[in-house]
This record gives sequence, structure tokens and C-alpha cells, in this order.
Amino acid sequence: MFIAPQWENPSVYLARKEYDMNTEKRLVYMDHAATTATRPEVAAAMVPFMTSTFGNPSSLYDLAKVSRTAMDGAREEVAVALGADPEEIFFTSGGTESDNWAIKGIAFAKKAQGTHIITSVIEHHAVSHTCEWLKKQGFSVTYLPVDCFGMVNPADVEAAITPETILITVMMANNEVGTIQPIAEIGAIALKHGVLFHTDAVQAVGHIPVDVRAQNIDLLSLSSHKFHGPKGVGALYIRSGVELDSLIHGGAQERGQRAGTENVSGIVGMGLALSLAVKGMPENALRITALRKRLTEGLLAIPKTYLNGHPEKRLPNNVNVVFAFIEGESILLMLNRRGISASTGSACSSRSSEPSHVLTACGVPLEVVHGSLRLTLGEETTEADVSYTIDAVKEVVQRLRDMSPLTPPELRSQP
Amino acid sequence: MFIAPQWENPSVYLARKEYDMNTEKRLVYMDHAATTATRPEVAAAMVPFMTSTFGNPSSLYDLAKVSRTAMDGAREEVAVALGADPEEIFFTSGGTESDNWAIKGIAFAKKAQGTHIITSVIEHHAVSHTCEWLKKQGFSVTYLPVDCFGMVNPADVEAAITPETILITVMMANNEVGTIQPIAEIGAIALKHGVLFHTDAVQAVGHIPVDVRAQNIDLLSLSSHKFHGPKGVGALYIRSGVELDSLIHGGAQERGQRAGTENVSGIVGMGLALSLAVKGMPENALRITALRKRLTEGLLAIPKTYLNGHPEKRLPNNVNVVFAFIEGESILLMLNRRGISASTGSACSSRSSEPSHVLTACGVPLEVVHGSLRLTLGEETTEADVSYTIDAVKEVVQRLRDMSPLTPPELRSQP
Amino acid sequence: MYNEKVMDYFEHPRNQGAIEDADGIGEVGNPECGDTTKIYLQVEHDVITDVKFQTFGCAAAVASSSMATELIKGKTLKEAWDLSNSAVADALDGLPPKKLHCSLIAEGAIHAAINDYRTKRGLEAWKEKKESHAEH
Amino acid sequence: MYNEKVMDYFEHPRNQGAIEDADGIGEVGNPECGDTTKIYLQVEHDVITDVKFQTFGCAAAVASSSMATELIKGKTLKEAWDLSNSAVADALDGLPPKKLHCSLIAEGAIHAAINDYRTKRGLEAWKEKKESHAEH
Ligand SMILES: Cc1ncc(COP(=O)(O)O)c(C=O)c1O
Ligand SMILES: Cc1ncc(COP(=O)(O)O)c(C=O)c1O
Repeated sequence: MFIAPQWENPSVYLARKEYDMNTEKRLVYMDHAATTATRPEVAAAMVPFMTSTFGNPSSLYDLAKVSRTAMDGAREEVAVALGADPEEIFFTSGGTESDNWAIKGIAFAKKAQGTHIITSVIEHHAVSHTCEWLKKQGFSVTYLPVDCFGMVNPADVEAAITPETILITVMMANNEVGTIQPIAEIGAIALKHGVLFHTDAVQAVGHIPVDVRAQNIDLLSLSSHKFHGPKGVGALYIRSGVELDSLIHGGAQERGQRAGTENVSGIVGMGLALSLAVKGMPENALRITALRKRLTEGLLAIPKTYLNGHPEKRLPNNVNVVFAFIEGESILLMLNRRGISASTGSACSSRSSEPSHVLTACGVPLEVVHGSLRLTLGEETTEADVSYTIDAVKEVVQRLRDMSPLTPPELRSQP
Repeated sequence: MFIAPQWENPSVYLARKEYDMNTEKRLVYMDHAATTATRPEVAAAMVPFMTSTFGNPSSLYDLAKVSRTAMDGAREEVAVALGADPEEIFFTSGGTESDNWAIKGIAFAKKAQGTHIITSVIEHHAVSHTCEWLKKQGFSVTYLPVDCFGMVNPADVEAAITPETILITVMMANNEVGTIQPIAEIGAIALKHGVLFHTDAVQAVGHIPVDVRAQNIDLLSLSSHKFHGPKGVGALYIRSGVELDSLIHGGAQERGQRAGTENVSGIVGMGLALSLAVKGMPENALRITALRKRLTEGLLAIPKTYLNGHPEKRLPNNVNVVFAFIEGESILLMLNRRGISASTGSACSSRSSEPSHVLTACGVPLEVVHGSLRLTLGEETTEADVSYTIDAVKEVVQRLRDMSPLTPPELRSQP
Repeated sequence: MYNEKVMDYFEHPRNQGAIEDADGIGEVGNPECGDTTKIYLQVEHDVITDVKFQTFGCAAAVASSSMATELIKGKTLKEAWDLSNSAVADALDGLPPKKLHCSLIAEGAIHAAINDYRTKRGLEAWKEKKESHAEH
Repeated sequence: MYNEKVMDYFEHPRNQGAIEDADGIGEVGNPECGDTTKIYLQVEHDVITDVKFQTFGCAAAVASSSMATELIKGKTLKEAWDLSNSAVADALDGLPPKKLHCSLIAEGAIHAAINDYRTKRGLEAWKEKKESHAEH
């Protein structure tokens, strides 16, 4: 079991549990792309909105006004982070709902004008499964390919546009390989052709700069738990003037666009977490990028190991490699025994054994695609964590290669 | 501003702030149907799942297992409260999402079989606006009337069924007037005709006994913040064997039926809150019913005041009356100045001045429908609160009647 | 939702009440809509010497009726006729956008009261410039 | 996900490795599917005197291959042939339902190794009762 963390400095050491007290095992969290710990100060800010100033924001009395004011503050914080206006921010239950809302909302609102949607092959399932469902409802979907770095070519986007096209949806940064897409270029193309442009920025917001105006983005999804906010809350930015159907109908919350009593404490937490993430971004991005480079080099020193995703245009915190001759789940479980939390592909698919659609789309050969490891760093990652991780991965890879029938003799420890 | 509560006994005195410290104003929360305070012990149980054992439940490592185990526990608690199996419980972002999912999910899954939906005129907007949207997608909807107590007649349900009918959705207890519907009877009719039956039990769960088997319910919506759990989390019960489309597509969470990283802390909080609510239900229902009766009698002693909803078959905590000659928003604002939080109609519509569709459907005459007041009691409501409220309402009604051009001379204080 | 001035005029309405034997009485709105205002005028030499109001309605309707009575007291009938609902809203330091229409009811009731006074004296009723606000 | 026994056999696999000059070698699965197991047999008088395995795959594949080698060591070839994947899973105190198929790979590799031994000695290969599991 996990034990209460010993904060050194709560704003730096987030969910830092250096050791499991029972086993004296070192604990290293290397899966920040899956989720992050809520900052202690964020959780502390949330609690009063649950137990004390708990009013329903839709009500008329003073208690409700406290909730409304707090939500307004969070809306402002989210807007500032995106370069948007507060009126363009709509709160949701997370990145997945935002993606579903943006895509289905536009599809249903614009189906009289056209039924064609353009997306990429490397989208998160929140986008791709939504598109698949829309296909069953009579829409058509073009899946753009990516190059070997996981990058969409803007020229492909332009070529795919037809008079029927109502929406382009391409993610800002990929959750598995970390590749950052040419969003401003795609936005410009969308603008030129008068097609709406949605981007799933769940992995980007709070980690790299975002500017919806400069990047010509009409709709943008984000999720709080990816930047040290609480789980179960997110937002959709909708450029003012863009009309779409609601996904969740009911009361008049969120200016009649997203019904349901607002998750006030979650929204407050998200706002605070995002403003802290944006404030710390320049410094953190530099420090984490340096750690990431050290980690990447350390891992690529293992023979028959290959980097996935773009060498430069990637999220500061993302390392994704494949090791030939071994399999991902085994790597994860052995790392887990060494106190390291990591991922193979996205968290959602890690419990199924199908190879990652992202790695496959990047052209990673089938015989090595199963041996992928994603390590994603965070604010609280230290130099010592990186060193420990490199050593542990080396040891685990060797153990598994010794166990594998595929390993050539020269890579075995006892040939 | 509100100040930190002084708990006498946290499990009884939830968000009890007897006085506003700045103004020395007495505070009486009489709007438990709009939302409730999260129990302090529930909030306390949630925090570690944000800051410490924060793992993404879909991941493979130990940290994630803690999250999964906690969610399993909550699922069990919710299932027990409904008489369901844990596998039949799916977590959502609240009552509104559950309603949308149930209705749209069945509609899209069954549209080849039929496109007719039966509902009532007194549903929450989460149901009625969803039905309205489905009408735009080609479905047809029958809205059943209610009697003057806000009660649906099961015979009307049966009469409305056609070979095209795919779903009956009638709420368990009304949020405005508190009337409890004949759910078991409607369930039996649905079963007999092989039509699926959904009930919005958002106001019922945690307040009155629910048994999905005995009541023949196929789908049931509930929302955590109505029973002293956190906002932004709810559940949909789906009887095993019932197939419906997802509302939110993406990852494989919730057995592939509801995508999105789970709101683990919220789910844990909901489970705990519901188990506490169910445990305290027999005692609380008795005590609150007695308080409600005293409050009702006190208010009905004001001349030209009428009770809305059913005199007996209503939620233990719901009082809803209309006062002739005066208007609801004014009543609320004057009560707010006296420290009392109340509602006119449902929280969602209280900021618009259209008369409540529920009261209108119950046949409340248009010239009095604007003067409605809903007071909903809770666990922490005391005898003193009730006395204070009766006095305050009396005073406010008199003041407003003195101000109104409609008031007959004999009801004025200075005629 | 409302600013403090609106709340003050709602909680402590100026000129609330009726005038026995008023020279002019106007009532607009209807209870089915949720808003009704009645204005009582006392007029001497074309000047409003006293005015009272009664309102059934939301806080915006009450406050704007009350403010309107303050603004027309001591004014000529012509000046009172020309009082716009936006001037009333301004005098209240503003109303929430969706409550702006509630201030129309005071303007309407004043017009009705003035015309009641005029027709009782055999004068021609003044015409509304724009459409009547009586049934806002 | 996995119970402790599975994790123990995954972390400390029994009989892992290769046998030089094995009497029978069988390999099934393919790296594109994510699972491959290779079994090495030493046979004396129809009895398996030594056995080793190598596995590329998930923890379930590793643990069940390892467990299977333990179960067939000292058994006759016929007994080893009849070892079912569910017996292996049982010996591991169970596998998660969606990982049950991973234990098939051990069964398949054992069969392949036995038939390799038999055909090398000019004996007829035994037939699978059910469909081959080689390409699970
Ligand atoms: C009867 C009923 N249904 C649905 C809802 C919506 O629930 P939530 O606010 O959790 O979305 C509510 C409460 O607002 C309700 O009272
Ligand atoms: C790129 C991307 N999109 C969408 C999501 C879904 O976000 P959430 O889990 O908040 O629903 C995720 C994370 O899981 C993601 O990485």
C-alpha cells in the first residue's frame, strides 16, 4: 500500500513518495501522460467548495453566488492559458467528453451542409471511436496518415478537403509518442477553406504554449488531470460564433450548452492547476526537456533500441522507445516491481494486447512494436529518478532478453 | 462571505453554519433538492485519491491497482443501494449525463426496431430536452400528463405504448413538487409489453428505498451531489443484458461503455456518501418527514397559500407551496436577506422567469404559479430552522403582499 | 445577480403604496406574465406632486418601479412621459441584461397613469412613440 | 491483475533457458502477435528428464510456460502431451479471463517439441485433438 507523502516543498514535490515505507522500495512515477497527482494546494482549494460553500451555482442566494464567482475565476484562468475569452470556455467532465462534444456537436449541427470529417490515424480513441460511431450514423471520415515520426502533413489535410467537409480534427500533441503536430499550419488551411478545426490538446495544455487565435483553432479539448488538476473535469474551448449541438442536454448551465450541475470544486481545482502549470511552464519545460534527453540517451545506449516519435518536435516530458525481442507488459511489470510506474502505449489500451495503433501508424515493424515503453516525466522528476530508471530499464531489458527465444546469442548475458 | 463551519458533530451537522460571522445573520439552508454539502468525512476520504494514490485505473502498476480497488468498492456500495449487481453500475459525470446516456443510448441502439419514446410532462430538463433533441433526429415522443398532484397514471403509460415504442422514461420522484411516481406499476407494464424502462431517480436515491429488481427498472440515473456526495459524479444502472450505444466514446473504461479517465476521488466519495445515506435513511426519513409536516402546516396557515404536489406520496424533505399575489424571485431574495436559501421551481430554471413546467402541468393557475416557493430539508435541518423559516416566510409574504397591486384589502397590513 | 443599489430599492422601496383619490392611476402587466405595476399620481398645474407605486414581480420590476417614481416626482407630466426605461436602469447603476425588460413595466404604468389623468380631464391621450410596452 | 503465484513464476521463472543438444525443440507463436514460446526437452526412455523454456510475451505467457515445464518434468511424453492449458492455469491459481489464451502457447510449444522428438526418431507425429493453438 502507498503511504502518505512526505512533502519537502508541496509546490515542487507533487506526489513524491521516494520510498514505499513497507517495502523500502524506491518509487518513481514515470507515467505523467496517463495522469498526474493533484497538487496538494489544488486539493486544499477544492475542499471548501465541497463541504462549506457548496451552493448550486444556478441558485439565486448568496451561497450560490460564491460558487458562481469561483467558477468565473476558473473560466478566466483557463481562457488566459489558451489566449481565449472566458465566454469561449465551457466546462466538461474531461478530455474525452470534450472530444465527443466537439466532434458530434459539429457533426449534428452541420449535417445539412455536409457529412465529411477529416482526422488522423494517430488520434486518441476519444476522437477515433467517436468518428467510428458517426460513420454508423451516416458520416464519412478520412484518416490522414503520418510519417515515421508520427507527424501529419498539412498538405494532406488540404488535399482531403471536399465541399462536403464540415470538420478537421487533428490532435495537438500525441499521447503515446509525444509528437507535436503543425497545428497553426492546419488551422490556416482550415480557415482558408472555411472548414471548422478542432484539436485534442489534452496532452499539450499546461505543457507547451497554446494560442487559439494564432493557431486558428475553432474548438480545443483539454483535461485537468493531465496538468496536476483533479480527474473528471475538463473544458472545451468554442470560438465565439461557432455553433454546435449539445452533447449533454438539460438545464441551462454553461450558457445552455452543457447541462448538469457544475463540478464546482473540480472546476476551481482545474483553474488553479492550469494557472500554476502555465506559470511554471518555461522553467519546467527546460528542466524536464534536459532530463528527458538524458533518459533518452541512456535508453538508446541499450542495443537494438529505437526512439519512437519525433526527435525534436515532441512534448518536453515524453520518451517512447521500442526494445527488440521483448514484450511491453513484461517490461512494465518488472519495472513496477522496481517501483517504477510506466506505460506501454496509452493507458487506455495497456490492458489489451493489441499493438498500439499509433506505433503501427508510424511504421514501427510488427516484430518490435510489442516491445514499446513510454516514460513520461513530470515536475517532480529528479536527476536521481532518471539515473535509477535507466539502470532499472537496462537490467529489466537484459533479463527479458535472456528469457526470450528471439534474442540473438550476442545480446544474451549467458549465451 | 461564508466562513468555516463550526462542526458540532460532522456526520450530523453537514454544512452547518448557524450564523454568518460578519453579519451575525442566521443561515438556514432549505434547498437540499438543488444540491447538498459534501460530508466532511466524504471529502476527507477523497483527498488521498487526488494527491497520493492518484494512479490512472487503466494502468498496470500497483499505484493504479489502488484506484481500481477503490472504484470496485464504490461500485459495490452503489449496487447495494439499488439492489443491483456491481457489474450493472456505470459511473458518469452526474444525473444529467446519466439521463442523456440512457435515453440517447437506447434510442440509437434500437432505432431499427422503433423510434417512439414515452415520457411525462414533469420530467427534469435533462430528460425532456434530451427527448426534444431526439425529435429533431427523427424520433417521436409522447408526453404523458399528470394529475393535480403531479402523478403519472400507469394506465396512461400502457395506453401510449405502440409497436414502435422502444423506451419509457418516467422519473422516480419529482424535483420540484416531490411527488413519488408509481414506478413499480410502470415497470410491470414495461415488462409486460417488452419495452425498456428508464427512471430518473436523481431525487430519490439516498432518500427513499429503491429496488431495481422489485420495481422492474432497466435503467436508472442517480447523482452524487443530491445525497451529500461531491458534484460532478453520478451513475447509470444498466440491467445486465440491456444494450445501448455509448454517449461518450473513447477508451475502454467502464467495461468499454463510458470512456474517459475515471473521476476516482469523486467515485470514492459518491460510494461512501451513498452508503452513509442508505444507512441513515430510516431514521432521517422519519425525522425529516416530521419537520416537513410542521413546516407545511406553518406555511399553509398563511392565507391564500396552497400546497403543490401530493399531500402524502412525496419525498420526505420536500415542501412546495404557492402564495397568491406575489412573485417567486422576490420571495427568494427576501428570504436570502434573512439567511434562508430556497428555490422557486428547480434550480436550473430559477434564473429565468418562465413559470415552472411542472407546476403548470399540475394545473396550478397561471395567476398564482409565479408565487411558488420550494423548501427542501436535510439531515442537518433542526426544529429551530423550521420555526425560523416559518416566521421569516410569513413576514416576507406579508411585505410582498403589501407591495403588490393584486392583494385584496383584507390581506394588507395597512389596507 | 443584482447590484447593491437595485437590492436597496427592492428591499426598501421608495414611494411604495397607494394614493387615495389619486388624479391618475395606471396599471400594466398581468399576473399571468409574472409582472404587474400600478402607478398612482397626484398632479398640480401639470406637475407631479406625489406618486406611489405597487408592484407584483421580480426584484428588477420592484426596484425600477420605485426608482421611476423618484425620478418623476416634481417633474412635469411631459418630462415624466419622456422618462425612458434605460434612464431608470441607469439610475439603478444598471440591471442584468436579461432583466432589462422588467424596467419597461414602470415606463408603461407611468404612461397609463398620465393618460388616465388626461382623459379624466377631457384631454386627448398621448400616443406611444414606439409600440406599447403594456404587454412586455 | 495477476495473482501472487503468477507474479512469482514471472519474476523467478523455473526452468528458464535453453538445453544444448536437446532431444526435442518446439516453438510456437510469432513475434508479430506478441507471444512466442520455445520448449527444449531432454528425453530418456519416453520420460522427460529435463526441460527448459524461453518466452517472448506477457507475464501470463511467461508464467504459464514456466509452470508447464515444472508440470511435465519427470512425466512420460504421453502425460506431457495431455497436459491442458487449463491445468496449467489452475496450477497458477488462475489467470485473468482475458489472459487465459496466453497459457495455450505453452501447451502448443510442448506439443511441437514432443513431435520434433518423435519425428527425429522416425515416429509419426501425434495429432492435435482440437485445432492447433500455434497461431492463437
Ligand atoms: C430529477 C433530476 N434529474 C436530473 C438532475 C440533474 O442532475 P445533475 O445536476 O447531477 O446533472 C437533477 C438535478 O439537478 C434532478 O433533480
Ligand atoms: C490525447 C488525449 N486525448 C484525450 C484523452 C482523454 O482525456 P480524459 O481521460 O480526461 O477523458 C487523453 C487522456 O487519456 C489523451 O491523452
